[in-house]
Amino acid sequence: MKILEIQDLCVTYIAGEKRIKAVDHVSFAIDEGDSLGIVGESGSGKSTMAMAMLRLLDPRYTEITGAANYRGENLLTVDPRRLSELRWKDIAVVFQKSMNSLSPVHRIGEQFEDIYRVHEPKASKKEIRERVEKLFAMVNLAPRVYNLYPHELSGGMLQRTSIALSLLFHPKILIMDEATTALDVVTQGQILSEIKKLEKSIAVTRMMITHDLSVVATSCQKIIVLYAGQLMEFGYVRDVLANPRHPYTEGLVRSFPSLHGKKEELLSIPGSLPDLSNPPQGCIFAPRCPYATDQCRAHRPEPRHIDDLHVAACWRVKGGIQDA
Amino acid sequence: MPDAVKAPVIKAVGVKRYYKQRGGSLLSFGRKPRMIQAVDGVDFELYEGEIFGVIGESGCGKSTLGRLLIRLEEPSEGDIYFRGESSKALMKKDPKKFHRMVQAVFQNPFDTFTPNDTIGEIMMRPLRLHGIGKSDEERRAMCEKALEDGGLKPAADFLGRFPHELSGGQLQRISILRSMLLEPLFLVADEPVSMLDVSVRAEIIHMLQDLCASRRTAIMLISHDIAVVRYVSQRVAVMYLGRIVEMGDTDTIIQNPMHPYTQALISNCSSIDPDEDKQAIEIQGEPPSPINPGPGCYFANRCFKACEKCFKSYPPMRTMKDGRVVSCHFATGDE
Amino acid sequence: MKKYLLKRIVTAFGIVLFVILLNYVIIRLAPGDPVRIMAGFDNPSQELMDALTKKYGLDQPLYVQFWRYITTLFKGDMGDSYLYNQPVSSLIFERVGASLLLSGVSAVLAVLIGSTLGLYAGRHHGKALDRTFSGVAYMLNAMPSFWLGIMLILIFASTLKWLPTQGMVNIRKGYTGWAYVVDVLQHMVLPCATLVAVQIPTYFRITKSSVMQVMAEEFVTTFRVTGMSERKIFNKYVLKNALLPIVTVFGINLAYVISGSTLIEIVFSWPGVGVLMYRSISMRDYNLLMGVYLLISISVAFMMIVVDLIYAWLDPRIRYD
Amino acid sequence: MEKIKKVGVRLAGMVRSSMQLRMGLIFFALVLLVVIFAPSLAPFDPYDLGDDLLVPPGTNGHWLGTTNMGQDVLSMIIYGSRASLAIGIVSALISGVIGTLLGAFAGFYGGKVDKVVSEIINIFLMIPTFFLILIIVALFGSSMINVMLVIGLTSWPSNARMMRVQAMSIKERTFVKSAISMGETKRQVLFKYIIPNGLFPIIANTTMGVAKAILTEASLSFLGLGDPNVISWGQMIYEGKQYLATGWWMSTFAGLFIMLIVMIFYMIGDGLNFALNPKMKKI
Repeated sequence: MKILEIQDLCVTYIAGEKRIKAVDHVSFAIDEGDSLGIVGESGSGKSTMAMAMLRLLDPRYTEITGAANYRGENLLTVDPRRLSELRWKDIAVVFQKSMNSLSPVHRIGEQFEDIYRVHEPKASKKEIRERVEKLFAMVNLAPRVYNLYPHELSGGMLQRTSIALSLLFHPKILIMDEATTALDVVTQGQILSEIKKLEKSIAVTRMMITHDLSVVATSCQKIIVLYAGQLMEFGYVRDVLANPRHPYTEGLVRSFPSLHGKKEELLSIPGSLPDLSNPPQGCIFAPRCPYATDQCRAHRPEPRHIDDLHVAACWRVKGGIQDA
Repeated sequence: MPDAVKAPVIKAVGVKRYYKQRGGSLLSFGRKPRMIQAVDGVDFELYEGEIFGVIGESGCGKSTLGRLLIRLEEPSEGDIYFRGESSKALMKKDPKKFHRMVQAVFQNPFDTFTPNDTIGEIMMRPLRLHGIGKSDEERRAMCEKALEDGGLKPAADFLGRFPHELSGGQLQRISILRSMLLEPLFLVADEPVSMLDVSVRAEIIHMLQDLCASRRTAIMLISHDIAVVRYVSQRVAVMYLGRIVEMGDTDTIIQNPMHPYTQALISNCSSIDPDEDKQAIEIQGEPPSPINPGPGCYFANRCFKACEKCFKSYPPMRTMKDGRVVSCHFATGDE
Repeated sequence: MKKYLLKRIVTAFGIVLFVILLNYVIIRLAPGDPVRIMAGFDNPSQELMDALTKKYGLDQPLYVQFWRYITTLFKGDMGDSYLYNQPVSSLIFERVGASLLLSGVSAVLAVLIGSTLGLYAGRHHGKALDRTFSGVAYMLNAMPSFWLGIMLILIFASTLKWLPTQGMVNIRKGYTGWAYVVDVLQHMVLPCATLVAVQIPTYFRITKSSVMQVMAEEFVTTFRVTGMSERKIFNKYVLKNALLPIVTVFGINLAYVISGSTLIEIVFSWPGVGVLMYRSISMRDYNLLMGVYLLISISVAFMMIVVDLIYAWLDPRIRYD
Repeated sequence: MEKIKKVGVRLAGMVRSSMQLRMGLIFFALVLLVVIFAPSLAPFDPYDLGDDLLVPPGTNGHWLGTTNMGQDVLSMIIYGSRASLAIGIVSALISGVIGTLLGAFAGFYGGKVDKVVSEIINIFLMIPTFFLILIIVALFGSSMINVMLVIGLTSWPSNARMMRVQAMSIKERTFVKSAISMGETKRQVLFKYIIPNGLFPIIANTTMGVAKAILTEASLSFLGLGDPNVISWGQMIYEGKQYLATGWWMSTFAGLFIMLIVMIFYMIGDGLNFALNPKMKKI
């Protein structure tokens, strides 16, 4: 069952006379219980997309079109009161910079209490504390964290606190924006396995926004590859990473060294990201693509289905190649 | 041992680096400052044409070690010998000569150059400093050639640009090329690709490999990304809390780590292969503070194998049959 | 905590010592005979000069001289004022009250008004009211305070004759009781208004920029996505975070409470330390001048400790070691 | 050549990005013109004691009236701009140079040097500077040179503190590390990398410093501690105070012009800060 459906989402930043297309006609859907990795390099629009869905972008400097339907309600247009209700109870977020994601001059417990009371105004202190300590236990945090200030915790502990906070109301959708990026290998490994364990006990649909393919490979079922604000490929992680159909995905996978197995030659993708305020005509990846043809440079390919789920936006996808 | 006949290019002997914990003002009372042991006794050798990887988590002292090697900081104890010459003595006698021998590539390419100088000025500066080339024209030609060889064409165009007009990958390549203009014996690369997008990392890695192969420069690659280290380095050292806990042939160590910390580190790495069903070794907590970590093995309190002995004495470095060295009471070398 | 306090006191003590040293150096370096400067006027009698030479050991080596200077000061002896023919210390203490009253009241009013306006402007950045406030603050900040005082006198006292121009009380009327209080309050309006007006811009700017900075922090976004109301976010979280820099500035201003109003006291002939100082300058009564300066320095050093303590209490990130 | 052009383009970009900076610079240019052409702009000789005593604005060609001595107020204001500007700029420069050097030294070398310098900075920031200036000027005489020197020598700590922080953070930047590993000596690093890259906030602060110095000078003059041989705005307010009831124009106009010139420097300083702050630029 579809829990979230993004339809033709466009986000344009307006900076003076410049208009930067950060997210460009992206559509996809997530089923309940899915874990979806959204992968892209810097400038791919992956974080912007999440911010747009959460309605966190300043409307004075951004223009958003399209829809983000959560169980039949468009998050982009739903009225503010309903949005407040949905926030955190239905959709929660974990940000990358957990160091700054809580107020530095208030105790952690106090902030948890206030957030809990946003949706449960009558909850008692004791009740909240019990609930929070249970969550702390789930993410391997000691109960004493409740009485500490954020600066008294290490990066790993803060990230765990943020995860505990996001689970406060058992949200239906959990968005993790580079939530493990700043952490050390061991801590990242620990947190990823904790998340996977958690998901066995609570039903949650997870969106993992990251630049790290290996994080998606270890922790997600489905993957979206974004480049320059556009959707390049979407499908099961297993299919996409083992058998990438879009040249960009292929390049990304081949430039990623692996820890085990044969040392295959690493290849980089030549060139760099196009200027998003003045994107090239045709396929956005064409200037860097080894297979680009005149058709690619002239016309933008629509995402094409390879099977029921697997989609790639490339003219080379079977059935997509038209006679030139 | 690779090429035991040859003398090592670099030999580090008992290198330590302590920091005083932030001191008070002039008016503060005479309380003893506590010492933080960033690097706590490190020995290793590096040979010509070798890439040597150093891995570990943040705070393990790998970056401090890098800074010690290029003399951004002085070791509190111990010394590093370059072709048998003491770096301490050399820095006193002829610091220019030292800097020609030892060069560095840093993590953040966007910050490696002064923002107000053109690439031309930036690249010609070291040549001028070391009196290489007779005239500015000659130096300019040298820089142009280096850029062309490094795949940055047209070179003349790049020389006139400012750093902020270039991409991270281009800047990092220029950083490497500039270092190589001095033809150093040894290059420290501290996380050279971690700030770059994945799709351009390979070109930097290849550049380092090519330089190592063609000019026989010894390279130390410091990285938290074990996969990258595996890909480029022949030998690797694993650091934990200022000490090397395991060191040897890269493939041997990654496939069959012997120190419990190395085992945990490698098993926790995410892999790009979704089918890989790995069994991560769970270790508790985070590294203890590097202030007086105690008499026993520094890893003991998190170690899944730890026994009484581990808390009492720090395990010595032992050489195993396959040539690697491990510092763990459980690695006796008899296995 | 105790250690921290002790350390701060030692620092403050060091500063006072430094000020004394500075005073001493200035006296020694100033053109003319230091004995004359210490006597307080230009043509002291031979006996007075001899007495001073003996008192401060001016015929002894320098370090002895300095030591004598310090010990005399620490006995509370700042010398005599020739102008008033009284010990400097008692002269100052007679007048501290009036200064404290004027500057204390204005400091509190300024912080209240300035930061309230700043809070509003920071929250409604770019709106018409913010722009008006900012413009006015800009102008107030650029005005010489004494000139503003003069202008207020010109308008409200000389022209409109609403308020008295000079002093703290109407001596001729000799009010007592409630009438006295009202009289003082009337005299206070203009000097107080001037002081408040020139201090507002500082608070306004600090508060506004601090609010804007805090509003851009990541944690505000966190609270927003939890569905918390903007009002709650602002009133509880933004406010406390934005408060810290205001406290610092307020503390520093409070530290200068005795001295801050000198120029204004002179404009309005308010019988405080400032006027004392002005007279000491114009009549070259150096002992008095030095005494006032020393007192101000001590009060500043002391208040700085208090500010640090309050700050450490408000901000959990600051530890006392 | 190309470099100069590009730096020029960047400076122009800064000026364009901030309206305040632009306005401030235009007004500053106007003030400079007044200062340079004071003799031809002033309708009267400001030192000339005329026959019109304390006449209101508009009388006998005295646009802004005359003083009790019969001097033309407008001419005095035009000439007074010289003193204000000279004192403001010279003392801010002294404080900027000392502050930059000491701060950069302390921040870059660290250790004992830093401890001593930062302790001095702390002490200076904790003593009431205005009174120190006042005492020194009272004891040492109130010539213009003295006033400039004293203001300059007592106001450097805020610049030094800023530069110290700059130096400490720039020292950790990669380009400094890379310069050291290239073989640059410490002195070269300090003067070629640390100071040029950390200077902009100090320039902005020094601009504000000009404004503060002008205010300080006015306050000193108001206390009767101005240079008696020089016409200054502060002195005009001081002298006009006695004639408030009969000749309001003496104090009023001088004060207005102080306010104006101070605002110009605030605008430049604020504008520079704005143009330099990347965070602000985004908004």
